[in-house]
Amino acid sequence: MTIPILEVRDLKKYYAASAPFFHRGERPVVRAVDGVSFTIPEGETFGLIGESGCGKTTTVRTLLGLEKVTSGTIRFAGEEVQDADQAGWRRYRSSVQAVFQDPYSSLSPRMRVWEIIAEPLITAGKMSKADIKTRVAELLEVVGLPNDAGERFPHEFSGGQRQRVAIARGLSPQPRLLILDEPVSALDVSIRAQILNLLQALQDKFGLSYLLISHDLDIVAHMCRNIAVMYLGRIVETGTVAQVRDNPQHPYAQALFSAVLPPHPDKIKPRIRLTGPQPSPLNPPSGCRFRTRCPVVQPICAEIEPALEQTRAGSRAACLFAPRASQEEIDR
Amino acid sequence: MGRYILKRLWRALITLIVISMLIFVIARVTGDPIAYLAPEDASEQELAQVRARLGLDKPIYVQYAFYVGDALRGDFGNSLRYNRPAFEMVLQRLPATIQLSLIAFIVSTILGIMMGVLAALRRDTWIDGALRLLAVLGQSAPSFWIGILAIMIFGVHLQWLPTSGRMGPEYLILPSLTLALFSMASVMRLTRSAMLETQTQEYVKFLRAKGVPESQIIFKHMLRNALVPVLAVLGIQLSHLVGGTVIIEIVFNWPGVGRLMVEALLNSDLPLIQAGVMLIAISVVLVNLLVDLSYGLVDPRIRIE
Amino acid sequence: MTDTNAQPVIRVEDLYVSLRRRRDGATIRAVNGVNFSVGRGRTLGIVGESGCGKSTAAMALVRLLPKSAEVRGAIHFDGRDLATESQGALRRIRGRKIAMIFQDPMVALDPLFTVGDQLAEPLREHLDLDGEALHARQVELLQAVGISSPETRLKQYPHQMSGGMLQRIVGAIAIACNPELLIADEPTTALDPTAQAGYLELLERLSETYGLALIVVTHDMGVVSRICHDVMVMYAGQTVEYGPVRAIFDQPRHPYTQALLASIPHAVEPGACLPTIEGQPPDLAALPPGCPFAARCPKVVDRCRTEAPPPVEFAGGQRALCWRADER
Amino acid sequence: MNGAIAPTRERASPGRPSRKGKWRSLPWLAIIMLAPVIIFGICGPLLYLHDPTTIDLLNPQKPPAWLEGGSAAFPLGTDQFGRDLLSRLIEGARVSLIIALGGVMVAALIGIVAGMASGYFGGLVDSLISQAVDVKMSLPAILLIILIGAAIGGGMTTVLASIVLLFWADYARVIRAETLSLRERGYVQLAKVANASHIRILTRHILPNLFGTCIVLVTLQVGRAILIEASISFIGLGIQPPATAWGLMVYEGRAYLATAWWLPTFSGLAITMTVLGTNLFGDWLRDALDTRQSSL
Repeated sequence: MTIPILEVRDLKKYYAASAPFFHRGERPVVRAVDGVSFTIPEGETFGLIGESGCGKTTTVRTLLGLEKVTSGTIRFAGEEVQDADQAGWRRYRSSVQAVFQDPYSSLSPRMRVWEIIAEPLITAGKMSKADIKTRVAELLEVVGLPNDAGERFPHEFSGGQRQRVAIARGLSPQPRLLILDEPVSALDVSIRAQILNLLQALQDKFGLSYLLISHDLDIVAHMCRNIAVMYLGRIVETGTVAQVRDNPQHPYAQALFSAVLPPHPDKIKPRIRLTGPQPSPLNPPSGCRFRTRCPVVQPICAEIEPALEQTRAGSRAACLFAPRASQEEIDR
Repeated sequence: MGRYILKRLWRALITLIVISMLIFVIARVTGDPIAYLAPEDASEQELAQVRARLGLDKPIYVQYAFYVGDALRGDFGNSLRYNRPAFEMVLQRLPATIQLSLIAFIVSTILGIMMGVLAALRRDTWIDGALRLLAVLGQSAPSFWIGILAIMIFGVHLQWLPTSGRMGPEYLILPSLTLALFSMASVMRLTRSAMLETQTQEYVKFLRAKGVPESQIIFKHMLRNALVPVLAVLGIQLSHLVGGTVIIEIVFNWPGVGRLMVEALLNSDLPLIQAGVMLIAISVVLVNLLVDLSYGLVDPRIRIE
Repeated sequence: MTDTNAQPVIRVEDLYVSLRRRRDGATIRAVNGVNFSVGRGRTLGIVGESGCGKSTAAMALVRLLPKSAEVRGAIHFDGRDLATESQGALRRIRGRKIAMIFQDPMVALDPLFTVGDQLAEPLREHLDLDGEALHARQVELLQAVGISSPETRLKQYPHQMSGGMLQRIVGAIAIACNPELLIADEPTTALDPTAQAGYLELLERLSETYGLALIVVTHDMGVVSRICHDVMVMYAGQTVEYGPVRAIFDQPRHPYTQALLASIPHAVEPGACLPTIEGQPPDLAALPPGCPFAARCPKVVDRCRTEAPPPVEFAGGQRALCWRADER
Repeated sequence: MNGAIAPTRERASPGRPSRKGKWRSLPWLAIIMLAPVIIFGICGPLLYLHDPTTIDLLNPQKPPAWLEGGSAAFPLGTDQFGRDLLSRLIEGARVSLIIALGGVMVAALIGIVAGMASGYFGGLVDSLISQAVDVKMSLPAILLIILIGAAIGGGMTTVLASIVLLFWADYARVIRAETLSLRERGYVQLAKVANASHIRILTRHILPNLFGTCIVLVTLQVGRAILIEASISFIGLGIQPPATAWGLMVYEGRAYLATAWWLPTFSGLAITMTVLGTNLFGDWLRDALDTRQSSL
């Protein structure tokens, strides 16, 4: 078996919330990410979906080392990185890069494009300036930007072009994994397709692996093989796109996919309505976290916290009432 | 709201502690207090006695504690020049200063807000231009100079208004208006930009879509929202004003704490300076606190936590 | 036309809007000759990419535009021409007969006033309601949009409410005076999928229940397919294609519409290459002669670059602005 | 289409507005007001008609040249000791400029470093600095000046110390807030992912983006510093005679209101014009650089 490029096990990230003024006892804790596990095989695209506040951004931040992990393991190409020393993180980060949503705030406005792209190389300090310039020229070519783009500033480019610059920068240290956090949400539909095509082509060309974070289910379905649905800091269902999108087992995943806008007026599906507001990660419900909004909730859901288990449909879902796969189905 | 109040109280307390420490340190830096507390021909032994009596032989933090204790009782010692309790002297002068700055505060706030609203509503017209020029002028001309010009014009030349002293209400007009000018300019500029800022808000667009009359949008919604940031700086404006009285009192011969302190400064009358600074600091901090608390009345996001 | 009713609620003819660009004072031709109509209980989607003039066209109906804006054409509504009405008269129509909602319900309400107060404003202003009658209507409205315990909700401030609740409050304000037309400008852009679906459903329900004519401005073809009956595709200020939603989704006639529909990832095999539209839209301050889409059009012929294409009509009320629209 | 690897080159958005309007949009009023101050400030001694400190008891309180009794030798008249007012104003320009610029620069340096450290690192550093800024904000400036005056007496040092102590907090406050928001920007996060050191992030990503704010603040503060200097000199804690400064000249002229109105008038006018010039210039800069700042 080949070693997966990224293996996340039981990742947790808690923040201390600001306590009331004369608060006694333990400080309240925001459970932004609360036990997330997934695996990305080398060369594949894995999609993480969920709505705002579900913890996907925090997951990204911990994976990039921008936040310290509370507990759990992050294994990159077989090596544990979460407790690595500074040198270890540096090495890891040269193999993992990111592209963020907003093409306006992700490029330093007062830096020339070539320096933005070259920054990971400059900080590594291993290349001469001439080599760096050559590499930048190569990268501009790869992402489809004109040669003279390097001498210009970000404000001279359109949104789609900026996202190309951001991708070129992500590629510059020759990473193996690229984390794409809503990479096309800020772009117009026609530009969106260009960027998605570019990402696909780069994956083929360099054998990259992607972790794609998005709330746009169409895009995730288009790009990914495997996906995971997050709700309130947890993964509630995971499996292949075909399994999870076409036959979701967890009630939240069902509701989420039923809310997807139809590609054609003839394909309008009945929507599963969620009641009530999303609970705060400061004080998540006992038992199943989704129970306060679940359309099929039972009393027992408040007591037992469901784990991700193999369902008959092939995906793994965290719901007590999702039809389980029998032992032989699992073995098969 | 409770938490907000506690935070503000905490800040007020810290401010007072810091200022008291500053005063204490400066009093020690400027020389051995013994020098002016003991007779000039005192012997070493007598000096030591005085030191012991005043606690000056104790560690510095004990001395500070004594000092705070005395200050809390209103004991700053006697004025070196007048040989009367400094605290009393300052207290006597305080009403004049408060009167002056309070009137200036009211005038500058009301006029400033009105002018700011007007300028914002008439944006890019000559009215806006004139008001903005007036504001930047108000922030550029030194108050003592404006005061002197006012004396020259209204006092010496036209002889309309008294220019010196504090006898009747007419004596207040020139000093309070001069004092108000700078603050009024700041309030006006802030109000103007806050009003313009609210204009771009989504809820204003929605109000227009609801067909709410423009006057109601402006005076009910935009003005109240614009007042939130204005209110936030009124406390700072007030300390500017109280500070400004020092200079205005000199120009107009106003018998307030400010003039007393400047005189004390020129006479190196340290107890008087200490008492004056402490009392002014306390009143400023208190009024600041009041202004901060009134914030909650306007903004429900603070009132209801 | 496509309307089932003989008399549309609103009918727009040859609408032109020009604006002054603040940056360089250039004149922007934001809307260039737009025609459409919406009937009772019908929903029109105005769709296009950023800067195509779709919002300007919608806002021009009630003339909520910057002062520099110039509006030409005819806007027939309620027996008058809104294009020539005074701002005062328009104000009495806004919120009364034509209601509007915008992008994000979270910021649509003034944070310093209670929900009840803001719901009362149009009722007081347009219907002269007061006291008991006002209160009864407020409660009735909140119930109509599905808010439980309306009495307590009325006394709360926007920051005390969840996003879903605010959506419904905004909906209640919009229907407060029983309007005939509701304009929703990018109503779901800032929202999550489930919130978006909920909001669209609410709009659909309100439109059906009260027989509203609904105009939805959006950049998302999915929104159009979800709730619209008719669609108007805009590009560079022009209506490039117009017609019933099904007809256009089944057989788009304009190359731009075709490209828009094709670039939705759903339309192709997962992982396959998505069709793209090359280039960028033209600068609205310097529109080229001929068809504005010519520079990006895969079907461009010489004529497109010099002569403006005429509208080509098809069966069922579909029409497209293209020289080659009737080619298959 | 296989526009993937070699996709179209989108047209770059049109650049900045044309250069044509640039000359017209310069703040000419401010430049006209500031030019003499800067020229006098730099080459003052070369332009004296008379030595500013030479007492000439033959020509006391001479009115300006255009009034009856004035003489062309003393264009703006003389003071009670017969010293030439214009020469003294020029000398005052030098003093004001040195103090204002020097004080503001030192304050800016301290404040920017403190603000960046406070906003970027947070934690204890931030708590301490924020608390100090808070205390400064809620105290009238004059109290600090009086305390400093009480501690070290009058003179140039008092003025400089006051300006630095009063102004550093303004920089710290504004820069801290900006740094806090810059810190969360995508490019700072990505710089961390690119293994950039704190020093690199602070100097290459944060500082360059604070530049506009700093420039605007410095400009506006120079005006305020001139005002503060004048006020301090006016209450007698600033520049001591026989040296001179504008504030001191107003103070001295005040005694001769009835007989020599030009003495306080022209020196005050000089202060007002200079401060007005810097304020207008600062406002223009703020708009031109589009930095968001409260107008305080």
